[in-house]
Amino acid sequence: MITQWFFTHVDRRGGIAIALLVAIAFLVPLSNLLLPETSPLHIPTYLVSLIGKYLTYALLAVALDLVWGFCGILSLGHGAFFALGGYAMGMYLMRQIGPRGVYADPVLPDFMVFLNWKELPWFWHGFDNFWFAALMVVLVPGALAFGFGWLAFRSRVTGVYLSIITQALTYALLLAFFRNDMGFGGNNGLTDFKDILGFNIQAGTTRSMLFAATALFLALAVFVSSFIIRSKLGKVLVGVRDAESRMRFLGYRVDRYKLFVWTISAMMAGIAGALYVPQVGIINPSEFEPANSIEAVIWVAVGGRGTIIGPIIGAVLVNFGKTYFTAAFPEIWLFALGALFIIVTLFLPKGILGLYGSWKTKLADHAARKKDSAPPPVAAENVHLPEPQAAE
Amino acid sequence: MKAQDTLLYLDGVSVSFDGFRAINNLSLVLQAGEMRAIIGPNGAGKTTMMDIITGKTKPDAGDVYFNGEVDLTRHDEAEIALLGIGRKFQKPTVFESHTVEDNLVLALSGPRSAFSALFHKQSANEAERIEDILYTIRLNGKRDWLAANLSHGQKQWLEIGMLLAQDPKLLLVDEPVAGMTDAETAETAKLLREIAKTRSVLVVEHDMHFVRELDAKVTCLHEGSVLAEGSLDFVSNDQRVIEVYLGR
Amino acid sequence: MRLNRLLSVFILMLGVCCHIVQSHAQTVDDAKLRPLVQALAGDNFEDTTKAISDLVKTGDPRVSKILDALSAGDLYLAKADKTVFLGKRDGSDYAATDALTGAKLDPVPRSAAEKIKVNNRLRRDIAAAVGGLTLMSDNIAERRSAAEAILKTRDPESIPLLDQAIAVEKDASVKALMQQAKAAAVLSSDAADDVKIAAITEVSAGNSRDALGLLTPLENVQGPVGEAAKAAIDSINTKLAFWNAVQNVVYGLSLGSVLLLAAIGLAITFGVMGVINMAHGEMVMIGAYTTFVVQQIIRTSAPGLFDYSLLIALPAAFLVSGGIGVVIERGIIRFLYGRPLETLLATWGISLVLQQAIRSWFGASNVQVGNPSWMAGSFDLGLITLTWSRLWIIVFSLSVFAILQLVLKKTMLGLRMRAVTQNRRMASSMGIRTPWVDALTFGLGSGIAGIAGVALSQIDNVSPNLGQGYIIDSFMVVVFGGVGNLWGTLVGAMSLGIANKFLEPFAGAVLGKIVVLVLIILFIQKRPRGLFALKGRAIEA
Amino acid sequence: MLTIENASLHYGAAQALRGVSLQVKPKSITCVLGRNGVGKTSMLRAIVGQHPLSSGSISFEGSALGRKPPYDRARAGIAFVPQGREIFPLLTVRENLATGFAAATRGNRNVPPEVFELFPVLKTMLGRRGGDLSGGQQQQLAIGRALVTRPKLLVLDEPTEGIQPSIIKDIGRAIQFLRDQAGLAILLVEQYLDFCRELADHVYIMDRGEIVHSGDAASLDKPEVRKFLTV
Amino acid sequence: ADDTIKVGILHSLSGTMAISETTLKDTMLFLIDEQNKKGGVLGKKLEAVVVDPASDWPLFAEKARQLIEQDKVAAVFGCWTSSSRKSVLPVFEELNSMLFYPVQYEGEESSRNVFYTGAAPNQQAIPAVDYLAKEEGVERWVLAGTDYVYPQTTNKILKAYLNAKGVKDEDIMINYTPFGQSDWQTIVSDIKKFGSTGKKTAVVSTINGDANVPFYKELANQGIKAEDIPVVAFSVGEEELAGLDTKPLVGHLAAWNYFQSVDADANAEFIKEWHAYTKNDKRVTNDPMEATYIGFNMWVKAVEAAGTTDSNAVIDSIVGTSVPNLSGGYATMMPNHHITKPVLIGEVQDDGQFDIVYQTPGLVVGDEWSDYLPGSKDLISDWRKPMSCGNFNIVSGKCGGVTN
Ligand SMILES: Nc1ncnc2c1ncn2[C@@H]1O[C@H](COP(=O)(O)OP(=O)(O)OP(=O)(O)O)[C@@H](O)[C@H]1O
Ligand SMILES: Nc1ncnc2c1ncn2[C@@H]1O[C@H](COP(=O)(O)OP(=O)(O)OP(=O)(O)O)[C@@H](O)[C@H]1O
Ligand SMILES: [Mg+2]
Ligand SMILES: [Mg+2]
Repeated sequence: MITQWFFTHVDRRGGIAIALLVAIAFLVPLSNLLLPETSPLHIPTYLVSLIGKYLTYALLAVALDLVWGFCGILSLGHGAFFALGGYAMGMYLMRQIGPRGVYADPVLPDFMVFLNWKELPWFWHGFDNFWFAALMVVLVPGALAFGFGWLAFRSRVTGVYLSIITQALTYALLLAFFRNDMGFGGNNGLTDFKDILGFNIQAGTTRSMLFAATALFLALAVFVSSFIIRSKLGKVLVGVRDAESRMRFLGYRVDRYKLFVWTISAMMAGIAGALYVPQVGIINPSEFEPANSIEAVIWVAVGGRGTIIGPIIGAVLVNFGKTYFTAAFPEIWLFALGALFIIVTLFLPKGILGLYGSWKTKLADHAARKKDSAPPPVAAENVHLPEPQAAE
Repeated sequence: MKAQDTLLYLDGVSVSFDGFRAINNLSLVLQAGEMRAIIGPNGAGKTTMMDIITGKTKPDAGDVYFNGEVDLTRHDEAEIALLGIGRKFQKPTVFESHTVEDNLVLALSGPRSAFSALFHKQSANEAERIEDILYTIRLNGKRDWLAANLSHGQKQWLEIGMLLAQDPKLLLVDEPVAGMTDAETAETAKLLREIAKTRSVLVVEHDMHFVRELDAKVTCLHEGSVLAEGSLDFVSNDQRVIEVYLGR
Repeated sequence: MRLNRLLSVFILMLGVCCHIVQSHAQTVDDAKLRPLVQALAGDNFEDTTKAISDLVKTGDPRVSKILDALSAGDLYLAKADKTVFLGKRDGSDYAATDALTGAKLDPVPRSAAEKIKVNNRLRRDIAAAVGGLTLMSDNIAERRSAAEAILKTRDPESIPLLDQAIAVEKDASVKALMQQAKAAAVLSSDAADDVKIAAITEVSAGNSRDALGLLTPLENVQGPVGEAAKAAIDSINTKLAFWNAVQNVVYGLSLGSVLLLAAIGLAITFGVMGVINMAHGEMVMIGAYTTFVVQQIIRTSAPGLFDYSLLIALPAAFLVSGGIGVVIERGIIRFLYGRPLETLLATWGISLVLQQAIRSWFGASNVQVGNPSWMAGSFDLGLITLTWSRLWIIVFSLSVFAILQLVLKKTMLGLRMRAVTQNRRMASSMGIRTPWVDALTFGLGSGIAGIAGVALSQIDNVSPNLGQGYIIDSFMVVVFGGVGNLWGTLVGAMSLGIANKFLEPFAGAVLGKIVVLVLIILFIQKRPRGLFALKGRAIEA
Repeated sequence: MLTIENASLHYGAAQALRGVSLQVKPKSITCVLGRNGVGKTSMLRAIVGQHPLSSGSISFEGSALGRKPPYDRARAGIAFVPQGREIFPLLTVRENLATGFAAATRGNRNVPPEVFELFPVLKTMLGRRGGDLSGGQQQQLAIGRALVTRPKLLVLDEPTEGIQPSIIKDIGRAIQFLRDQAGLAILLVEQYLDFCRELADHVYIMDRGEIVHSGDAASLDKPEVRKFLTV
Repeated sequence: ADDTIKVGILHSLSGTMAISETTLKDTMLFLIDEQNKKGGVLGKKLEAVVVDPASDWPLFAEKARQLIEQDKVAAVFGCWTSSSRKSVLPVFEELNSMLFYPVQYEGEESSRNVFYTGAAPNQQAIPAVDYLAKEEGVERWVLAGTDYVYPQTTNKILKAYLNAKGVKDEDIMINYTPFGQSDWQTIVSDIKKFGSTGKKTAVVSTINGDANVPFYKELANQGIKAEDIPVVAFSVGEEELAGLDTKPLVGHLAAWNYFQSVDADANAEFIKEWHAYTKNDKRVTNDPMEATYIGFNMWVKAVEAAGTTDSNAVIDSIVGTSVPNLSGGYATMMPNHHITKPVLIGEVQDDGQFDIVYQTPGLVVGDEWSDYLPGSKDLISDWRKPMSCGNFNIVSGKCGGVTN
């Protein structure tokens, strides 16, 4: 029953991805915690946190692809939602420190004592409660996205105009969060976390649990995305992407549809940020940097825009590349990364997943030409913008 | 109010673009269940008139009422579509990265809210209607094709199919037979006549054979206002219509 | 600190006496003067201060030259024979002249000499002392700087001297300056009230800001002087408020023209061609580095041409950046037409590669790009100061704009560019060589970015990160103005510049910037296609 | 003038032309008819170089066109009026016409007067943006633009689509005029049978990517030919 | 392999901070090279492990973890910005490794695993202000900075300090600008206005990084001379001046603990070898390089003393270690993990160097918890046993914030 329900909403690839994610959610922590360090299957804590971080990026990429890949909204400011979720979580972790801060103030976080603040600003109240913080993790990015989207979509801001104002949004937040007066620790951000839900944040078990939570949330996100995309709503979104005004003439309130996915996507990004913070141990305004958001777009493009698992592959691959290159060729790694991006665009126009897709069609192509039969139907699972001929 | 008892009521509508008057004090009334053919020279304002009715262009002056009471100038495109006005565009616009079938699914009448779309399940009835339409527009063999890969004429058909799926009270059809063979043209005329039994239809065409086959009252627009109105024979014998439109 | 002040007063007084002596005994024996000069190379600043006052006491006209040299840091001590000489750097040597006689000496290797140290205090003292010495100089520039020096010290003791100088001064502007200086000195003396009130009138006629500085301390004085000062201050303040607004506009235009320069190339590659060109900033950066290289070559092989370095750099930067643009277009972008979003990915990659290439080649740190003399310094426009570099940049950016507008609107190339970007396939079928036009268009946009780099190198630092600093602003400007409309880019840049400058004074630079960003977001809601939106069906087609 | 031999064309896996052969003679009007989606437009795209052939060849004035890019073909004298008009939306009418100068020889960089005689509206709308014109006006502009290049061969894809009857007649007359007076060869794809019958010196009928009939205009009335044009 | 000792180098080689940090990476490679020529440490050669955290703070944490856990380095030399240090700090504490941090910073931190070889505010800002007040007779102050933690803190400390010395609020102007500010017209003209009241005015600049060049260019172009309104900066050194034509800037000041122009044998030697190593006799040296030099030598000495590279042993043995600095004296690691330094004030010269116009008579001990901030004046740090506490409150007699 449930499996049937599940498979009507998820395609084969999505199903495999979900299964894989659930599996690693259990296997990686188990291997890290139970296997002896000498075992070849042991995954060191270092890797657990690293992959955990990649997976939070992947979650951000999935969120971004939901709006960009399927609805044509190129957000150059998704990092803002990610960072806001991160800050909400960071505030909780900050409050958990309690009197163990360097100035031993029972209530005020260190940076406030140090700025000589006398009491907790109003917006810090409640964050000592995990569930409140968890709520804020989705609510704050969600509300910002809703307000922003409500304005922008209603005014029919589209295309690059929308992209640039999302960039302006994250840039403005970057500048704002840099200021000490904002009450979020200025450029140093929030750090020095001690524990989460009572568990020591640096303990191996906590790290493993955070990892598992990330993998499971990512699986959930894949499911939610699949569910949306495979529903009629998903078709409407793709329609909006291709011909927005035509959709209106069919009676669809395009702005509401956009607002819906936009907000969902921002919430997903917020969750990604919240999972990210305890795993890297710091959140600061640099997360708002426009370049970060652009990078997220690039993960999606590398993996394959408009597919559900492409963004995951892209995020993990690009970040793995970064990890590897920055250590292996610290002096010239930008050449390698830059070349990777150029090569992907030139040779894999549909991203890495597209490569797989185009193999399949090539094979089919070949078969079709041989048989010289009528053209086969084009598989609908891999939906892309039609591409006009290149020059010449 | 005069607008009452009419399906579509335009009175004194004007619109200009950068000083150019595309629609000039245009008045036009359409009764429920009526089919009307609109002809007129290129640039007479036919498409612009449809833009006004569907909310794409806001008129500078004049009244536009639907169903006798709804002031269309106060509604946006989506609301107007939901009121029951469907449109086929002059230049076929379909959703290129959807399959032919999905194009129809999207157009199919039904609730339009985001939540209902999220949890929508296709009913047997809907499936059957899509089947019918596919058959009507002769694209049942290509139901799984991406719309992008259709030829020009096939897109025209698909767009007509979408209009059918939408099941509106008033159909605005802009040049439906452009790019169709003569046989298809006849077919289309038949189809529209069929539809006009239960709905109202406003057709713009330049193909006089087709207009004749529609067997409907004809309005000829010129420079943004009505030049002549009446039966096809009446209109096509009007000297001014011959002068500006039909030619000798 | 009191001490300093007293000391300078003292020196000045000496200067005054000397001056009076001067007419009798023109020069002093070299033999007497030399040990005094030698004493300038004392062990600490106190010794040097004393040596200066001893020198000034002699009243010898050569003293002012020596002290000027000391102030400019051109006085050296030869380590070997401990003699003080006047040095100019010349390769690894100093071209040396005798400090007193000006006779040419053998060049001294750099390692064999030690600079005689001065600090700001000494420099101020010297300026004041030399001012006393040169108030009657034959050289008008020296007299002017002497008067300026007194205007700064406002020393009552110099009043008689000033009177004397004013009596014989021929040049009107210098005379006015001297009168200002005298009035200033009067205000800080304990002259009678009516004299002071006259001085207040005199002072408030001059540069208002300096006047404000002079008058503010008098504001709280009881009696007519205080009142007169208050009235003068009020009138000055009204004047200043007006000029503040003017300043905001002018500085805003200046900021706007920088934004315009940075964005205008992007208005081509992005606005006209639709390439989301993330490597635009790097084109600007390459232009700036080209300027550096040009200057470097000029410095080593033709130092006399330095003032023309920017004029040479302009075409060079256009060609270098433009050439790289053409290569990028032919090598990468051309495969991406019709996939605008993917140009983002590829150009981002290009930007990383270019940044790293420059970093590997020129190093990660800033390189030094100098201002030619006509770019340096500033001039006063009413009560505001505008630097030449800013003025030239305004002029330059407007000319670039005008030329570009001409090219796009009036030439065949411009027409073809627009045709190709609107419908590449059809343009080709009309006989337009699309590959050519594409390459030229992208090259033009990149080349213009390059010449923007030449201008920006004059006001910003030249490092591999230069471009990153402008890319966001550039996109903001192009989009705010309305994509595809050059006028929009112009007006957009200027209005953002001016808005920024009006917000900065009361919101602060940081909040001001945030407010501008928020305003952009809100503005786009009102005009979803930018300031100069194209309207009509043409857009939806 | 123009010879197509055994041409095939694919869109990815889908084959749109299957061994098409066709000839256009100088100073003549050749008309191609066929139902929707049979490959007419595809053939024209191959002629003007907008889509490569997968096999077969096309030669123009005796020399093979091979993989020549469209602009070279335009410069060689092939002008194209595409289906769907494809005018440059943001260029003014005047500028749209001026794009044709690229293919014209130096002395010919002006708009030939016939264009305005044929389509007087264009003259009144020179300053308006192409994209703002009505559908029919755009079609007229597209034909005018093609004539600016002073072609030897004019390729028209459903030029009457969306055009008012009087102008259709004008276009017909113009096409004849171009053949007779200017000596152009004309290749015309049409759905509008009467129009074809009146003008054509030679007709081809296509079905499913193949040429299924070739003959003179009168042959169009034969029932075995008619069957290719019915539903 | 066991025949080498690995040393981690964690400086950004790309991104915004590469401008400053690349030199420090080169310095470390140079120092390691020199040390190996001398036979290495504990008879083993040193091996540098270079990574690029790319000016990206979370990447700093990732790379730190990688260096310690994967590459098993004995110590890490790195970071520039406070954000990057804050981001790696938990990693070093968790994995109990050592970080040598060579840049001046805002203080208010003391970790068992971090050694702060750059200046604390009291080793830079306060002496600079004293100098201006005493030598230049400055009575009015512009505190201009980039809007982030270091300038904010430094200015807070300075304001408290100036107020305590009787400077009124109206004689202090505080101005903040965003990162990478490049348009300084308004601010420079404001400074000019502020300085035209007749009272001697100076600017204390905590403007950071890239923003300095356009700031000084604007100063020079608007004709603000050092004699009129001197600017004393805490982040402008030889490296930054390399991008500027310094002729119009002669006389402006900087406060550091080292200048390339320091007249000491150790310095001459160091510069000579540095030029030889980089094969470029134009390469300048600067204060963070000296801090790196000191930190590295202290680590070497402590390792030799402990006879092992084990963190616990080295951390215990390093306190009290003295090594020569480059200005002819000695630097000693204090129990608070900060070091002793002389404070130098230099005036910009037309050749891009600084002329030292003042030097504190003795060495100044880095003060991690500022005496001028109410929250921290009661705190001290002493990592020696038995106290072993980074934030001991002398009033309550307790060590705050101890975990595990
Ligand atoms: N946005 C606009 N800006 C300027 N002119 C416009 C605009 N929209 C329409 N027009 C002009 O308005 C007139 C009416 O155009 P419209 O498209 O309504 O004509 P039409 O009757 O549909 O013609 P056709 O039969 O050729 O399709 C035309 O002359 C057209 O050029
Ligand atoms: N870009 C494309 N990609 C894939 N298939 C295409 C593409 N364009 C056309 N086709 C297919 O090729 C076949 C021939 O199309 P073509 O446009 O040549 O038809 P046509 O004869 O011009 O029809 P119409 O009369 O409708 O214009 C059609 O079946 C169409 O679906
Ligand atoms: Mg129309
Ligand atoms: Mg066709």
